Amino acid sequence: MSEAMTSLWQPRGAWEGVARIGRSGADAGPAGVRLTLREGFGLATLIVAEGKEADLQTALADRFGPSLPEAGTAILKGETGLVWSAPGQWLAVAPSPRDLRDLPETLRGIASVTEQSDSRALVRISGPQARAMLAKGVAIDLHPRAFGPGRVAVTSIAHIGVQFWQRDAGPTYDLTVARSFAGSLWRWLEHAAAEFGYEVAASTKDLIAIG
Amino acid sequence: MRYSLFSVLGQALRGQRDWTPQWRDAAPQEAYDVVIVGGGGHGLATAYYLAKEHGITNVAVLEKSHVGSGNVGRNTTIVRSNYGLPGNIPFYERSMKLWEGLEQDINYNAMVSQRGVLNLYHSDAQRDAYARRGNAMRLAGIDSELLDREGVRGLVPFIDLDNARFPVKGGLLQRRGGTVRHDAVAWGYARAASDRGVDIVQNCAVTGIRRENGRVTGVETSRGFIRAKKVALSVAGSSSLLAGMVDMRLPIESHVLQAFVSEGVKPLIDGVMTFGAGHFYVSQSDKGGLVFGGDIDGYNSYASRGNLHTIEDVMEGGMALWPGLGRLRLLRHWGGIMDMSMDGSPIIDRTDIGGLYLNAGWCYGGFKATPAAGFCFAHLIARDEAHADASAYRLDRFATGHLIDEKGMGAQPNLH
Amino acid sequence: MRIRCPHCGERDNGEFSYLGDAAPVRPEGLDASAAAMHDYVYLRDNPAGTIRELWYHAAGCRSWLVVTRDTRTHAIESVEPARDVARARRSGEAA
Amino acid sequence: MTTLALQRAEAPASASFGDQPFRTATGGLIDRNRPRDFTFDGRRLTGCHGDTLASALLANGVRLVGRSFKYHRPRGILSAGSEEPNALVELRSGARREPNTRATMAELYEGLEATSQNRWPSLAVDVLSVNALLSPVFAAGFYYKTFMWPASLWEKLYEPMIRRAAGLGRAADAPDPDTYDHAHAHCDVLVIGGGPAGLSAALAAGRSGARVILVDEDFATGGRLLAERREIGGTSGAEWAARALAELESLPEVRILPRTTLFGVYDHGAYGAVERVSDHLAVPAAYAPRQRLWRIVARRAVLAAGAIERPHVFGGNDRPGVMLAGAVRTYLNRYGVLPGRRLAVFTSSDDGWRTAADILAAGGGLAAVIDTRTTVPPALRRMAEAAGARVVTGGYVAGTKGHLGLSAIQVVDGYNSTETIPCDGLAMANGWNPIVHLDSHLSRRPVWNEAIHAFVPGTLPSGMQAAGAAAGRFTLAECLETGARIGAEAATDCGFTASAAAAPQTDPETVDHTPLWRVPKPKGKAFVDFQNDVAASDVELAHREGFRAVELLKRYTTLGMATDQGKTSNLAGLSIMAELTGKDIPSVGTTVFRPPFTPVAIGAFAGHHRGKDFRATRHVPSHAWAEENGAVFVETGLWLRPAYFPRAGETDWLDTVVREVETVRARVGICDVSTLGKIDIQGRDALAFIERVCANPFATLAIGSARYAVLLREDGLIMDDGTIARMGETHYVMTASTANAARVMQHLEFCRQWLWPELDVQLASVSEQWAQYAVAGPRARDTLRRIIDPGFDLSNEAFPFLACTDVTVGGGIPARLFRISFSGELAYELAVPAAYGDAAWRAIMQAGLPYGITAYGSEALSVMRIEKGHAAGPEINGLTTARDIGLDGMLATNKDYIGRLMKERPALVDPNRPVLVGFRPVDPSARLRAGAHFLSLDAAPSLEADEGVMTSVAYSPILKSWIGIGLIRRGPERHGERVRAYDPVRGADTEVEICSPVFVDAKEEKPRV
Repeated sequence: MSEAMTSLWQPRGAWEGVARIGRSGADAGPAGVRLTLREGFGLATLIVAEGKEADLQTALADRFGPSLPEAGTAILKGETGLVWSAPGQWLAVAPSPRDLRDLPETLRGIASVTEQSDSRALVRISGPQARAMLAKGVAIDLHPRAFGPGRVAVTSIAHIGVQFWQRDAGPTYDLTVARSFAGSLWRWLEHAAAEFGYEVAASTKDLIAIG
Repeated sequence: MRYSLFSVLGQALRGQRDWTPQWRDAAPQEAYDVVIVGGGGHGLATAYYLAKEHGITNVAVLEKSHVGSGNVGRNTTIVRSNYGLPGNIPFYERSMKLWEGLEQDINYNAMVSQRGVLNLYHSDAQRDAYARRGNAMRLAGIDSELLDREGVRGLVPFIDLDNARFPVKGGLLQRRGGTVRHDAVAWGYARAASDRGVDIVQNCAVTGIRRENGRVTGVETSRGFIRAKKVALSVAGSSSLLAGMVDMRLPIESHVLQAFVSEGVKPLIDGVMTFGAGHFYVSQSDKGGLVFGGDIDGYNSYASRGNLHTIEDVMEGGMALWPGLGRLRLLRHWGGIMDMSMDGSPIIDRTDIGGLYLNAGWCYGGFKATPAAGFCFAHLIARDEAHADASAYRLDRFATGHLIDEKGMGAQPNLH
Repeated sequence: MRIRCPHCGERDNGEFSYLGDAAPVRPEGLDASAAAMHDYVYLRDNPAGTIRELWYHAAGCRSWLVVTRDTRTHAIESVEPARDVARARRSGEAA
Repeated sequence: MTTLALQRAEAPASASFGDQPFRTATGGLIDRNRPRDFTFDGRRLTGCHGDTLASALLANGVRLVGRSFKYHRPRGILSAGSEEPNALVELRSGARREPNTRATMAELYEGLEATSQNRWPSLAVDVLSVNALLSPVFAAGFYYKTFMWPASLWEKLYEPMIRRAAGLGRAADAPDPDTYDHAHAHCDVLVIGGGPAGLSAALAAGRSGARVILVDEDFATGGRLLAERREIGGTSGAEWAARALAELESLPEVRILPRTTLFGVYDHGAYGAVERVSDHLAVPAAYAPRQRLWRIVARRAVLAAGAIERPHVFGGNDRPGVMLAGAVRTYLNRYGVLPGRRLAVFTSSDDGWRTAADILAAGGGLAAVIDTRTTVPPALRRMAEAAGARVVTGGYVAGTKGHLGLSAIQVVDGYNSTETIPCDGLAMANGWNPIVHLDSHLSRRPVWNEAIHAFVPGTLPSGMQAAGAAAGRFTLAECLETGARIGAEAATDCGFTASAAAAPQTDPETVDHTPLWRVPKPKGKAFVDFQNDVAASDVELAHREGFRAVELLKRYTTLGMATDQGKTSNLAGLSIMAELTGKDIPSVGTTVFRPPFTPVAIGAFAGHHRGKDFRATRHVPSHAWAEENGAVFVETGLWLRPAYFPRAGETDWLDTVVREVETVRARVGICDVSTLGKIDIQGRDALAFIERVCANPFATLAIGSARYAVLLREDGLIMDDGTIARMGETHYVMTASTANAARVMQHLEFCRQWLWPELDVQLASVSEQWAQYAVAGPRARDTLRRIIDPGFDLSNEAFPFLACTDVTVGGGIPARLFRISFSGELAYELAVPAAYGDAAWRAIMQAGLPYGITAYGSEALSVMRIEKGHAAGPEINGLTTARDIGLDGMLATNKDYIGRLMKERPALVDPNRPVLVGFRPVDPSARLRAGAHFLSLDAAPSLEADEGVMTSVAYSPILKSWIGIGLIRRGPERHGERVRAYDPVRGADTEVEICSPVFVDAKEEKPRV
């Protein structure tokens, strides 16, 4: 293979051609919503085999902590963790797909592992109006009494399936959507955030900021 | 009194004093040749045609509430015969022909209004499916036209032809389709049947069906037992409940379908229009309200009301197709209970029980079918053989595989 | 309408898709009769009252659920994972 | 009643403020320092901030506001709230025109434009007011008896005439320029209504820490406290409301939504509300929505929506100037407006006397008080008489006089003698009806309360309780008490510690009333339903003709069917029917009120979902390249797929498609097939599972091989087809068609979870993870050799037809390679991680350059599959069996699978069923079209002669003619026979020859080389 061919093989971000970096919407005062575009993360679906839940828990303990997250919850350390998705099913999250490459082998016979790193677009939502903005789209209760850090929901926004989890009490949410829907979900995000004013940032900057 | 401009003018001078009840509010007699259960459009039409076509007048129509209190008064008033399958085509065209002469026949202005029914298509595949249907209609001698974009633009210039999520590419038009003032159909048939001697018994709920030796002998009602040689069930929405009284299970589920009406406004749209890429169809009543609907809510229900999810779905369809609707206001929404059958088509048939006849499974096609359903059901009851136009509506077709599935969705009622 | 998914919590009914009565049991195996299959596929009690029915949490955890609901009032009595109900039924059959 | 506290009248204010002749000099809750200019029918007028359009019109002496629906009678302002039936206007203009807008609800803003409706040429001179003269003819239901002859004139003459005359305002004739928002809210206690009961309830619940939402349809919170001169705890009612509001605003878990109408109650504690975010502005602020639809989920709700006053039914009760007494007080006290110079009061209630006192307090002239009751406390009589008013007890108003507005009333006294009393306004006080609408949205019926002569909430939807006037508790003290109590109970039910504070002291009041349902001998038409012009005589006619059940009455006369849903008319209609039938009111029935409570803009329901945002658009991984290269796209479900890729010089879509097909058949092409559903099936029982869901056998499928798969529905018809590839011992990948991907996944989950829960199977959709490209054509292998990382043997021997494997591309990027062919050529499908989809596409285009590669779209794909006779969507349409499309040979015979039994039903195996074959036009230049029906050459067109249908057609570049596939009776037996492809809707009738559906490479050699 020629050098020219190799240089062609660059990944294309799910938000590329969809989101525009910068400040938009109502411009009085600070932005109410901050949207940080995430790229390059790793995702894998883990589905436990019949009767192997305890084995799975043991196998994953070193990496993700001693217990599997219960329904509707996530266990996250920084950018790594397990996010509940369905009964017997979790999403393993990592900074890079490489971090999850060993899982199929590690979990052979215990769980089916399906690489999903490219299947979703992920946006981090924060800012003083993050909760109000999200409440425009999701029909579940986001009040701190009902949904706090570590909570996960698989639901839909604007007829589009999403999965999101709350990272901190800020609140900060990580919202994922199937890659082919990224453009339409973004249209909704812009619509919902416009009255609050919003700032779109690229992920690298944000990761550095978070340190 | 015969209805005419002259009688109305005459009564105008007399303070409208001489009008009498449009139908007799009969008390039930002990026995009838035929008892029809259900005083909706179909039941009343059946009684009328039994009397008119077959001379059978010792007939009672039993209605648990009042005349026309079911789906005949809750629908979106559309009539059309634009079906695609041979089992349906002759039947709905029979109905359309009966609509066309109905008012003169029963001397009642039901406002049969043939302002056209337009089904929009949004892709080549949908166009071909409509061509298939339109051609089938033409084979049966029914009017149908396949319009391109410009044809559609000429008819409904206000819709979003160009910037919509699913751009409109054309439409299938049946000019003879249209709307009918729904309540008036029930009242008109009630009056005409009553005039021919049929007893219309209101506030009479059927609570049981008596059988002896595999034959019906009559019905138990809230007003006592009524003997009958033949019992005809015409209670769409509740068919399973009545059938359950004789231990029959039907290929039917009851589902709620919502309908909507906007505030009255000056004329916006002349005929009926159906969105092909969402759940939305619309017409405008003579009073000015837009009458519209969409998909069923999708779950079994006997509660005549639906939920917000479906309401939003329908309004979204409306706005997607017709963005000028935004500021027009929804006035009312309500629900009706549909007999959703397993292939989306109705049943007009005898049952295994002698003298018990079934007219059921209309899904949301029941209103347009009213005259033909009455006509064909009366034929079946009177002669004990199916009318040719309704011969496909057999109860055993699910066992034999002679399905009439216009949408191709299979044995799942909420998908039809 | 709000349905309380045993896994996801209470959600709007728009997140779910409906199949129908959970009572009919599929006749399994090569010995099953066409008549039994006909009844399974086509005949329904369609009660005005309590029904156990199958819903799919399509926009959520993709679980099939058995919802016990009153068709006259829409009041929901219980929501169970269909898989649990099916397993219980299968073990009942085995016993 | 002697304790009526309203004699604490302020010094009579002299009328007139600025250029608003009917504005009192002082008083009211309007801001006199903020004048608001507006126009009505082009006339420039001025009101104040805090006015409604109605109060501003009245302040300017405008009484005539609209024309009625049927008789075009002049109409004014009846009420001061959302129940208004008469004062409907077109608000704004152009694309923002809003017909039928209630002037009583429209908040005045600078530059407001209002236009009267349903009149021509002008409001004062309306030609169709001739209808009023014909009213003896136009009785209820007259149209059911006429316009029948001749039948043909209905659509041509009668109906267009009726349609033009009917309707009310004109809808905007351009797309709505504003946006609408949606939001979800959740709370412990939802309080509906911001009057004394609602505020008390919200306070009691909110103080406990419960999450409370208070919705109020008014722009100013306080309900009737703003409209009455009342005292609570020594301060004015309005002041008390302001303090309550301030406290509520200070509570962190309380959300107050003014300008928000709770329009509907839905199952399980779900509520719909619409917030008029920007309707009080000429144009919404930048980025602000016009309205916001709230979907509220509440554990408990307090219904504190208040009550609606009942008009009297008497002759000419619709004349502009005749008003509800409560509305008169609202205009006097809240807006500082005198609804007339000399006002009369017609009362069956103590409220009438309160009104008289308020008129005097505001400096208005009191012409008369007519009480239908016989005894009136002397003090009140003295008060009225001292002001120069005529007082009649035991009498009634029989009729009214005036041209375009009230000039006098005709009063019948207790001795049946009639007198005419000049006045320019009349206040009607006939008792109140609790707002039971919301209770009935869940099919509950209200119950009759004889003590207050009104329906009150019956069994409420679970979790809802009524308080205050909505519960029939009309006194202010009761409103405060029940509100606080029920608010506290609701919070307690939600687990909070709440108690109702002691209700503050209010000034004394009485609410006695004895309603008069209609006057005995009206002079002129006595209206029951103002907006729909239903008079008492129409109710009589309905009774005469047998329309006695309440629903029949409603439908026959249209009573209660106007935009106000009969808020002021339903009970009057019922009561008259009760009188006529000799029954009591509850036996006649109750009308079921449907949602919404007041009409809601369709745009608000749709929210974001309009135009391009109606539904999501899914983009394929190669979308960016396709756009850059001028692809023409086609909608396939939610997907936007490239249909074809025109090049310079190609003028017709067919040129392009032919070029794409020819290139694939001769060289190589690439097509994005990522829209297919892709499902990873894993687990110990994966094979057993596949065997049960697929109709063809898979037991022999080796690792590294793929096979066509057909899925049936349980009813035996085809659900979908695709391929299953075995990637490992217990790992399979299934594809589903684009259209059915979601449905197949749901079906598989159904099988896994419900039918066979004992199987160890894991299903994961990988549709989005993999970008999948078909690389097809004789040079496909050469092209892919430059893509797959070195070391992989692509030779036919090493990787034969129907092989599959994991590979890497681009230097280690994991990929999947399948040797499957939809085109009939040597073909592969390469799946790469979606992020590399764009790169892979570009790399393949570059790798194929030496071979003359083309991108091809769904059109060329379709041409090639038709040339190969492959069934797709038009054939697998839910109506066909495997046998119908020629697949019966591949079905398994020795396993149980979904659909096995039902596909054998007699009609489905009838040899006469239409079966898939090919068709070629006898004239090679003739065009074929899908949707044509087949007829024998000698048959006359008829349904009976119909033999089948053409399902798919294409122009075949190889055969240089149009070809088609379709279903025709006994097709396979009839190769060589000619039939007509009859297509009258497109004016075509083409002779075609039946042939094999496989038009190219019948021996299937090309994909195997």
